Amino acid sequence: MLLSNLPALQVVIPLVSAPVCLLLRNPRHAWACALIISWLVLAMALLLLQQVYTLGTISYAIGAWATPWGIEYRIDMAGALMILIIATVGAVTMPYAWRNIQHELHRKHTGVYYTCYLLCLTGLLGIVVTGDAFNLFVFLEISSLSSYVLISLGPSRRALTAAYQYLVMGTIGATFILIGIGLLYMMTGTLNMQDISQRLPEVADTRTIRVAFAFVTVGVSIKLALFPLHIWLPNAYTYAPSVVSAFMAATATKVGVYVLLRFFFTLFGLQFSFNAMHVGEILMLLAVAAILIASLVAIFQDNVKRMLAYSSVAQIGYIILGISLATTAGVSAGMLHLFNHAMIKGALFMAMGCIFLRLGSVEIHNMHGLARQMPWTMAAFVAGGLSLIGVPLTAGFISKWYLVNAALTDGYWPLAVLILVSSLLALIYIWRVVEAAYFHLPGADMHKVREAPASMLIPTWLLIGVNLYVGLDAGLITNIAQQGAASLLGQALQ
Amino acid sequence: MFIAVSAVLLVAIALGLVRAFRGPTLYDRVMAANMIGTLTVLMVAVLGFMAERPEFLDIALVYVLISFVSTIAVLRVYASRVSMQGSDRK
Amino acid sequence: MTELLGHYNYWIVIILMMTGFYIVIARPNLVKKVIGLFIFQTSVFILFISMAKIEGGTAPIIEEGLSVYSNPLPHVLILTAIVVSLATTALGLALVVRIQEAYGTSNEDDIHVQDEED
Amino acid sequence: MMQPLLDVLSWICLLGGAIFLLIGAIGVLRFPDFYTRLHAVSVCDTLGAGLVLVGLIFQGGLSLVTVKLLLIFYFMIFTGPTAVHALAQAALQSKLKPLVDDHEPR
Amino acid sequence: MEHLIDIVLLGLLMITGFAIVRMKSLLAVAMLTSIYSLLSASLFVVLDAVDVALTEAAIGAGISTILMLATVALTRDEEKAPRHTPLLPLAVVTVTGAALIYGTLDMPHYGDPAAPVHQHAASAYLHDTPGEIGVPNVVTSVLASYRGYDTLGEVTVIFTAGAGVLALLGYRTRRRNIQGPGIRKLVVLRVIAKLFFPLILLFALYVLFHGDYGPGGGFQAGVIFATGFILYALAFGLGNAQRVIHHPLLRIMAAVGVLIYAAVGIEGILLGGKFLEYGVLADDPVTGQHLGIMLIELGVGITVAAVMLIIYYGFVSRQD
Amino acid sequence: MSRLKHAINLGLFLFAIWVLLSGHYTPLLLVLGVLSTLLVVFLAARADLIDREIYPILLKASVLFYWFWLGREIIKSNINVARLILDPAMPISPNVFTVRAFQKTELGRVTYANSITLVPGTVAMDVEEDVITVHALTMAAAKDLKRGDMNRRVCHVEGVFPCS
Repeated sequence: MLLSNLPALQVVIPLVSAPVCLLLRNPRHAWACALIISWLVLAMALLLLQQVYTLGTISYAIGAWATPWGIEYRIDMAGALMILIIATVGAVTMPYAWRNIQHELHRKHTGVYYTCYLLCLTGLLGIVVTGDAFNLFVFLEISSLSSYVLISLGPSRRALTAAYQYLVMGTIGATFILIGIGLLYMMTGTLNMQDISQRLPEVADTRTIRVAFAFVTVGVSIKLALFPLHIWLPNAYTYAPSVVSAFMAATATKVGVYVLLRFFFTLFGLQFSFNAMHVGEILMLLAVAAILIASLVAIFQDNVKRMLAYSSVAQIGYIILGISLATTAGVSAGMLHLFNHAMIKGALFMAMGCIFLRLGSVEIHNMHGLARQMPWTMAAFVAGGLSLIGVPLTAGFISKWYLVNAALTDGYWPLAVLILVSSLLALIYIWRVVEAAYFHLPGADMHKVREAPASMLIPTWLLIGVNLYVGLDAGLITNIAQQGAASLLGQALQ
Repeated sequence: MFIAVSAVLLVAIALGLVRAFRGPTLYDRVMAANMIGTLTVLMVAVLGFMAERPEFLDIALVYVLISFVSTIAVLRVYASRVSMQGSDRK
Repeated sequence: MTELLGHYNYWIVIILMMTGFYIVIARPNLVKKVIGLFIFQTSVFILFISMAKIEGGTAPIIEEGLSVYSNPLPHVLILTAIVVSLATTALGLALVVRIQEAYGTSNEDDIHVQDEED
Repeated sequence: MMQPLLDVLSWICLLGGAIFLLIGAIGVLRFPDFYTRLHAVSVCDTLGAGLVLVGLIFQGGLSLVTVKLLLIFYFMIFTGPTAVHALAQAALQSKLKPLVDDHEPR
Repeated sequence: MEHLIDIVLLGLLMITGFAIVRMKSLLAVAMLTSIYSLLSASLFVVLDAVDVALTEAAIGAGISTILMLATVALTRDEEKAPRHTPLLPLAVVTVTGAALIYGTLDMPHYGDPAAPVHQHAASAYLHDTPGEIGVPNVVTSVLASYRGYDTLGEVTVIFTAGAGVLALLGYRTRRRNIQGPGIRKLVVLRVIAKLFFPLILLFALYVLFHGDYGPGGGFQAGVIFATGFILYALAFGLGNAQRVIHHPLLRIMAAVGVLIYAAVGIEGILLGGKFLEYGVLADDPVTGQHLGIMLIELGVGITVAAVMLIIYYGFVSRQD
Repeated sequence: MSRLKHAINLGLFLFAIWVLLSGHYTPLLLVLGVLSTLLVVFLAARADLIDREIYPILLKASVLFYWFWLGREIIKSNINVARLILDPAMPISPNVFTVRAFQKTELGRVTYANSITLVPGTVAMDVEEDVITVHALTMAAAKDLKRGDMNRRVCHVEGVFPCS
């Protein structure tokens, strides 16, 4: 009975636990509650993935109302993969959060932090599983509002301005999406994504639908920080508490990408999005710009969190590049990179959190000789960095390999060169940190710095472990990504 | 007939808007907002009769209450600020 | 002429939306930006409600003797959206209050200057 | 029999109310300072609103509608002057000087 | 004839919008925003959206305006001129607006009964509601039952806002019961508040329980309920209001409302149905629907009232 | 003890309002009405608002008579003010003065102040103890108020005799 209601419970359980967390006055209890729920969510995500793997796409009618009237939950392979990413990152960051939050947040905020974290988790999961366009907007707002709060809790006052900037841009993005959904509804008379996609061909050739497409695309692009609309991201990730940076970098923008995929392939359809609207060319151009410019900017950052944030913008470029090819190979490479990048960035930001805990700073010029004091943390950073660069035997290599292959199949050989060049850029910015930590003489106060606590190191290494595992044996995850891509594109081709 | 009344109400609202734009003091604007609130209440009531749906009166009732409370709130919030400044000066 | 009347609502609503949007992106004052967002969102609500209207229809509360009702679904969506807009406004303003306390100003340009000094 | 009479009565009230509302709004525009404008608001709040509501009551007949209209009327009679008073008081507290006619002694 | 009112109201809205752009005094802008809300609420009435009108008035003209003014009171009133030329924003706005107007060209005409919006799901809601839900107000039936899950999301959004304001502004309990030097002079307000406080609360509960029959429901009721307390706080001081409803109680209420809603949904699962399936709550599906709608509206009302007060207390307690 | 009586009175009054508003007389809604009334009375008691009877006073015969008188005054002065507004010369002579309220209770004073405001032409600007500051639009309106007719009538309603 509970198993058949898994899609709803997947979202509802974190939702219910959020108010419970607010009621628990003792921060330790709130943390314990959030921890249990996070791991429960991960367990459910695995069960759900297994169900989708065996049974195919799951549809769940909330309130037992038939589809165009009620709200439908619809989970295919791509969705299940997304849920797995969110749940994994959520479950891994939670044990890590305790020390980090104790350190970086004002004491009176620690209780609220867990509430907002659970709400954010709810929102992200809700976006992924829903099959209803407006419901997507609602859960998008839940995740956005809670992430504004989470970011604003950061230790410096600039966290406030970063959160404000994100709030303004995020709300513009959400309102654009709302306008787009409104126009779609106006022309089709329905909000269910499947239903819209079936009714769309009749009216696809109208100016209204084209505008709806444009607004949804721009709105989602703000949320996923596509290149010229990324300006909220560096500040938000730099000034948020480290665990929030790790969680958001690994999930929020990824969910944005997933929403874009849903709209392009499931809702509007491949034909309309790529052949009629030529979104592929535009996306490819923006992706190339993102990869090059953001990587270049990342090189010149002294604050490593900011550097990683710019690197995120570049990595989103890779994912979008894969999608812009609009082939099964391209999309599956994009999704694979989506998974890998979530693991890499999560781990890297968590390593930064460890460093911030002990060093009180994440600036390169303060890290001289750090490797001797915090060998495990720096080793994690190096491992993650190698994966980010795309060195063989790491996860980053796998996804870049598939990406290059997909590009070459379509005859876009300059893209392959581009990926190589940008990997070099990544090498440079990672190297700057490595150089400072391993090859510079330690500063005067460096001997006081100790290794990070196990409660933070182990989660970091867990994600690094996933990275290395995928690098060695990518079969399972590649298979899931390919199935996800096929289900996205296959629906479109029907 | 209802049309005539609602037309007059609209004109009155427009005149109130002019006062809200011209100010010159905050109080003039609050006063204009309060008056527009009253006019809106009447407008909703008249519209309800025009559409032959007198259920609309619930909305009118809410408007009366809300516009009253928000007028008072504006004045109180602003007054506390003025008295604050006053104490600063001393 | 019918074209004009048929789309009048939508066009004005678009002008309203753009007014709000302009305030958000052009004005440096943080409070005014939030107000701009509020106007932007409220105007989108009018767009939705306009599309729900049926000529000669009445409010979707079923009653004997009435047959034409306006579309209830956009109303429901907008009820939700109004709540979202309130939540955004409240959070945005709370952030402005905190920024004011931390920086002593609520002007974006001044905040940039202070941030660069850091 | 009664209906036409009631209709006429209600039209008279509605029209009268509308006229007073309009006059009040003109007053809000024309009067020279804040405190004098308050009197024009009073015109809207009392006779303008009152007559319109009474006109509607005649339309509604004896029903729940009338009760609600009376309730609105009741609310308005209490909130209107309170709001005006609060406005005047707040303005006075913030040292907004009323325009006083100095031709005649106080 | 409704067209005429519609056109004029839209024109007034447009003028107000432009005035808001031009006006430099933020207090004036906040007041104009309140007027903007009132006007759009009247427009919603003209466009038959009575529930929306009720909400917009309570939110836009009420609580939002109060929050904006409270914020302006804490920041500087005058807006500085922007340092950059507004050319780029102007270009962005023009392009966006032009795109939207381009999009309107193929839209169904305003009020066209043959538009696709009115055909598919909407007509089914209007047709099926009396039989399946047994509630005259179709907005309520769609809101609470057909799309009840959206409403759960909505409550969660408002809960998030409450938690966020709690995190950002916190709360301070007032020891002093009476604020400002002028409280002694507020005798008129105090007496009227005394008169109106019970009435507003009663009216809020009326709106809560009559959402099935007319405009209203949990959300609007919650806002009106909070408004009653705001009036009380204005007349008798924040300290007294916090004494009537303690801050910890508000926290509990905010959480409990969401939990009630979710519990109704989960009860549906436990009784062998789907999440948020009200039909299984009672022997007769229509009764079950009634029960479910009533309970979730109650949950919505509790959370909304509590969160509104948390937000209001948060902003006002910063005024020191 | 009398607090309880006041509370019961308030409850009855509120329930009457509920019944008048509702229009749906199913058992469920009536029960909800009772519950709502109880909740509101409880909150009002918690808020310390049940210290005297407010609502029943409003229905006394003398009060109704006062309303009637006030209505006539309002209409008269409305016409006066309307004339002033429409007069191109606008012959107004705004002035500020104070009057002493004879009433003993807060409620009485507030009734008086609000009556002053309700009548267009005079606005109560400030109430401090028993001194009411009034803004009048014309000298005539001021003179009218200073005659003290309304003051005495409010006293009547309040039932406080004799007025000093």
